[in-house]
Amino acid sequence: MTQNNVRKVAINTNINGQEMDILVDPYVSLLETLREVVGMTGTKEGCNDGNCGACTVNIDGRIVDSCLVLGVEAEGKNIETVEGMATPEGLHPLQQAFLEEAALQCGICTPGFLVSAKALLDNEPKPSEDRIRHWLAGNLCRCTGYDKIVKAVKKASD
Amino acid sequence: MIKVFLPYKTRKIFNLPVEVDAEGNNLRNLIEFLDKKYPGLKQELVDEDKLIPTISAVIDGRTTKLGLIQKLDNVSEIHFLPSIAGG
Amino acid sequence: MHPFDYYDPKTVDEAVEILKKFGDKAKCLAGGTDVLVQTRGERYELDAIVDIKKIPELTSLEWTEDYLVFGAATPCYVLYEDPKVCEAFPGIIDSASLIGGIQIQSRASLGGNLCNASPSADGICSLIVHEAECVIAGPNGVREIPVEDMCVGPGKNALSNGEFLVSIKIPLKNSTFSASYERFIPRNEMDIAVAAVASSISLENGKVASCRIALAAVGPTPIFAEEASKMLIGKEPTEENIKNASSKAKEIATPISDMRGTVEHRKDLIEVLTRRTLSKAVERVGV
Amino acid sequence: MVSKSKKSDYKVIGTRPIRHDGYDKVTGRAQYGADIKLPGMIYGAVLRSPHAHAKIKKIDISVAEKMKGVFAVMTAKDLPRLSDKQRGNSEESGSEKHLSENVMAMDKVLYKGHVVAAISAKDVNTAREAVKKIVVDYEVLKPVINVDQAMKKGAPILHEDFVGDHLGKKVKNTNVATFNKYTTGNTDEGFRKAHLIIEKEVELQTVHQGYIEPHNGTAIWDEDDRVKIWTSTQGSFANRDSVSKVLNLDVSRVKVTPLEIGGGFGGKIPVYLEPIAAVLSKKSRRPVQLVMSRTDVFDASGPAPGGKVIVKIGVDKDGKMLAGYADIRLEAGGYPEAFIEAAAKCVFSCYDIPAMEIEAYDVLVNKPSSAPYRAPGSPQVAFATETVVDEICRKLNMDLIDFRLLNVAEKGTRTALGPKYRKIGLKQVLEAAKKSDHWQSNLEKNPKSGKLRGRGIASGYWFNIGEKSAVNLSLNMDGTVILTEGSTDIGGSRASIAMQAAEVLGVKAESVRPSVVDTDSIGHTDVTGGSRTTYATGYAAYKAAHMLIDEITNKAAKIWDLSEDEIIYSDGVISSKTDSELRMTLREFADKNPFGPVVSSASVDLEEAAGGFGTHIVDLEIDPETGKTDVIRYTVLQDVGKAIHPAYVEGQLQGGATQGIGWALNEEYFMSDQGTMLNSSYLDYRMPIALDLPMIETILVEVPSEDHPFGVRGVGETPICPPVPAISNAVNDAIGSRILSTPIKASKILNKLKSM
Repeated sequence: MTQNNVRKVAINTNINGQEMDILVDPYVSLLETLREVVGMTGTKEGCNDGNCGACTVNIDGRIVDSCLVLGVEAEGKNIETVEGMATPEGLHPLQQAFLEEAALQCGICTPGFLVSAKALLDNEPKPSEDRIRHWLAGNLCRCTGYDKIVKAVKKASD
Repeated sequence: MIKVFLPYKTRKIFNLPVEVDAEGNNLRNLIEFLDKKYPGLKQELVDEDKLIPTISAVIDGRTTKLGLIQKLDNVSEIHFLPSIAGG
Repeated sequence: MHPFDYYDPKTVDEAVEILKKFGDKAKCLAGGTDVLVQTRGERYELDAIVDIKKIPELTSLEWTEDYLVFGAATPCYVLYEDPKVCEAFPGIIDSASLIGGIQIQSRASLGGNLCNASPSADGICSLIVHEAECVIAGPNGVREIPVEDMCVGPGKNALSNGEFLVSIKIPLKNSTFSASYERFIPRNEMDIAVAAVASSISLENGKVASCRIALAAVGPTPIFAEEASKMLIGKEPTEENIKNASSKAKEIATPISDMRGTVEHRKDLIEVLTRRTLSKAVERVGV
Repeated sequence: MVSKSKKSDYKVIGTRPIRHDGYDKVTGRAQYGADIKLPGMIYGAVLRSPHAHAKIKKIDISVAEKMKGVFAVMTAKDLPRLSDKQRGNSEESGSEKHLSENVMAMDKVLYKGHVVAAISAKDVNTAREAVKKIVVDYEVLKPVINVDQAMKKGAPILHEDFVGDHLGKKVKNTNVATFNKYTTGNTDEGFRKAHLIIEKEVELQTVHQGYIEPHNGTAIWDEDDRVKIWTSTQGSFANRDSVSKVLNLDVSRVKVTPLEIGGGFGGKIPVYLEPIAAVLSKKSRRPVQLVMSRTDVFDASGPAPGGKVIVKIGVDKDGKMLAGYADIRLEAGGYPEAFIEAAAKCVFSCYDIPAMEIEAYDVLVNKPSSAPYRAPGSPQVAFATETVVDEICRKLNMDLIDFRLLNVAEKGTRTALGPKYRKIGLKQVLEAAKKSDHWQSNLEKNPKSGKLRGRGIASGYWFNIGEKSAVNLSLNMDGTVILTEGSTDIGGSRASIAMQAAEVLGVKAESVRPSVVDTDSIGHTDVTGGSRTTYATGYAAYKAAHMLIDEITNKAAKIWDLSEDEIIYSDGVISSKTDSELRMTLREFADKNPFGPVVSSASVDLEEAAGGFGTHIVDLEIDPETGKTDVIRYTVLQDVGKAIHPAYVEGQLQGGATQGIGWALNEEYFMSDQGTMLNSSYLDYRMPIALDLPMIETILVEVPSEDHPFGVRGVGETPICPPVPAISNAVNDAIGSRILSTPIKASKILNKLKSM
């Protein structure tokens, strides 16, 4: 079976509150769909096998590694990425806290951490340090040693 | 007189002690001085009238950026070392 | 990666049809946490991915008179966020709550874990010690097999052409039963078990009425350590007896040395983890 | 130009403003290397060698090039053959030939993952599928994967044509690229007089920098033979230099636009994909983008050298060090450069030793060509030295800090390579460590849990390089200032550089707007590496700000028709010495000024600065039944000179310590005998996750550097040096036995416990 026998699939999905119809190859990941088809590059690829969390997005209230989801699975789903966190009123409290606490250095893992942390605070407004570390275990950061990230999430929860 | 510390391998080739004395108002002349004293030593340090790229000259604890034209007024010691990078 | 098409059947029969048509050129997609990585890694060349999550049975969870029945594609979080399941099967929850991180648990399922048949799978040993059963649909209808018969080799399961795992049945137990699962990993999350053990136990007037011990990452498949389990039956769950069963489990383990651990370390770990999980199970029964 | 101002005088320096580039980075707008999409862009993929050591006999591209969707196929034949000429730039040493062959193998592959060919196609998947259709005929050779194998008599030779330098002797058919020696004083006499001599050998496995962003490169080769590169690099000028060398073009024909960089730690100094993207672009006549997979990053991008280090130290009965000897053997990978000079410079750097002898070997092995990783060479030797020091203290029954203070290196101490230290702050760091809450606290060695606990301490050092930087400033009509610079920003350097200009100008940090520009838009600026950026580019910003003030004074004088020396500029206000009526804010001035734009431009080429010393204290807990180790408390102390933005300085210390903890406990290249890394994924490489760590306490000791107007020292690299020995010493404290090979993993600890 060669490439051209596989046809693109039309899907209807909602990304950061915006409904859209897109055409995707059935074999590409949601990560690639977001970055290459939709053109939203805020979601990052670090490993493409579910071990770094840089591509974390929120689907219908649950965080997932978008590299382990097919683009076609986005059909009928509500997807939130880092691009959807800030509002016309300003940054999300987590984004503000990350800036104030210097919780990012190179910043490549930051979108994933923000999307993960938002899901935590949506479910548990006042998480303990251990709970924060547990929840963020699926997100790798190589620059900060996590210290300031944990502090920022705590700050945003206060 | 200026105390000059040459790389181990250079010392070995010319069978020199850790320190040798030399003089010169700039680095080029100092190396010429050494080359007269120890013929052939110059080519261990200089290439195409420049310090060999992998060699740096540390003058009283400070690495010179000027190379051979570096003036040597009341200098007490010079070290010729391999230049080193970082991450 | 070889390009493949996407199918999302709405019924079991539809799924069986597609799987039969493509044979080994098709794979089921539940959470995708293994199958997509393996496909990209060219472990197989697929023409079709069959997303089974849109089949109602595959994600439903129900309590019958004798069983907890949940769909093979039920994500881990559904289990550990269900108070009734946590109450009834803490051993299952031990597994469901430590597969990958939160992102993985949103997608990964015990059914997928089972079909993937990895020797180090975190979910399989717990299912074994709960005497869980697999409900399999295929061209010749539905059949059931015990969980311990599902894995036939590293990455090889007992499903034949056109078959797929529909649901998992866990027999209900009374309060004298409990179980526990513990693994050893160098980090504290996001890791593959170097060695792991699940133990279940039921007590009747102070003596062990039933016991099952299963070992992971110390053989080509998860191992039901039957001999070790038997050693405790009819005896009191004393430290001594538990110790003996644990050293038996260590004997049964046949690990290899690889990047994740050595034979010696894995055998040592099996003994320790068997002791810990048995004690934990007894503690959970609470007598 | 050293300013006399004291800490208290600073208005901007030492504060914690929000970094200027922060908003883009928390909203997902910041563009990293793989985020750039050019009109008509196509994608590339490379074919990598499955063998660690092999001759390339034939490459057949006939099937691949005919595939649907494929634009171009490239092999090393498409690259110019380069000479053995050594490259001048100390940041990227080695020969031009090796630089090119590491990008794409010519006749021989020297490590698994070595690039042999590349393809451009309409999309990534098509390119990757097409690459599989390239047929390469290899003559597979036996690999050597560690220093012992490589140095053994009759070992397979990586480079038949290469001539090694062994103490000045030219040697052929050797895997030892360089053997060098450094001596000061009389070590024989020192050891002869010694009351106690301790010698230890440590072994380290290869580790990776582990940056989350994979390498990438995007290029357009224009019809007028100008090459434009977009990439994530630690140095846009170093990148331009390397690309132009590999393509044999004048530097002026290459323009590198640095995009945001997702971590580097030294590993994003070398070029890998950029020249390939350029050649594919030329052949495809379209922009081409290549991105590595995570496995490619592990298999084929610069790891930090593994190797073996022996350290021997002799002390008198009072514990005063008399002599030190070191034997350093580090893996260069497929091409020379294992940072042995740096290792030699660091091995005894914390101590004042009258006699030292160091032998260092730069050893070629069939692993990816090693790249700098945060203080390259220093963590490896610190492991050996700080183990010996710990052992001496236990033998002499001396306090671990008092002993270090007794032998501490200070201003004037002669270093192993010869020159004497200028002003350094290790003594102050050790004194602070002694007073620290962590060191004062006592550790419950045997808690009820049955776990074993231990405490360890170790010191480490990294010098900080100077080199070239340029900064341009221009005053906006609203009184704010635009700052353009060439240092790519990996961890907040835009802020630390802008803050130095703001301090001089007496304006808020926010009033100076920094941006990192391309190589056509700023003077040569060396890499963001060697702990130089805040030091050197910050120095350039300091100079440029002073020049801007001169411009302002000059123009203000004209406005008021006064002479320049009658003008006072202070805290963003311009006034007259004589006439108190004459006074205007920077904003008013910028608005009034009729004498043309106010701009300044400064550059520096700085010498190496006196470096930074750090001491780390760690408490850990070991499960005696499984060997599992958990770090339960960690404190980093370091002389940071002057912390410009303390939050990001703390971040460097915490991040470096965490990488060191990973290096110590779990990280390693787990190699097969055939030279394949078996754990080339994040899952099995096992970098620390959030749940593996406690909060990392930091204590910033500020001993201002004499080489910078604000006293800045490099801070980025030192913190990765102490963790491995600190943890190894703590393990010894907990179980009463040393494990002298990394990683110090559970199985090794359990073996020790069982054998005791």
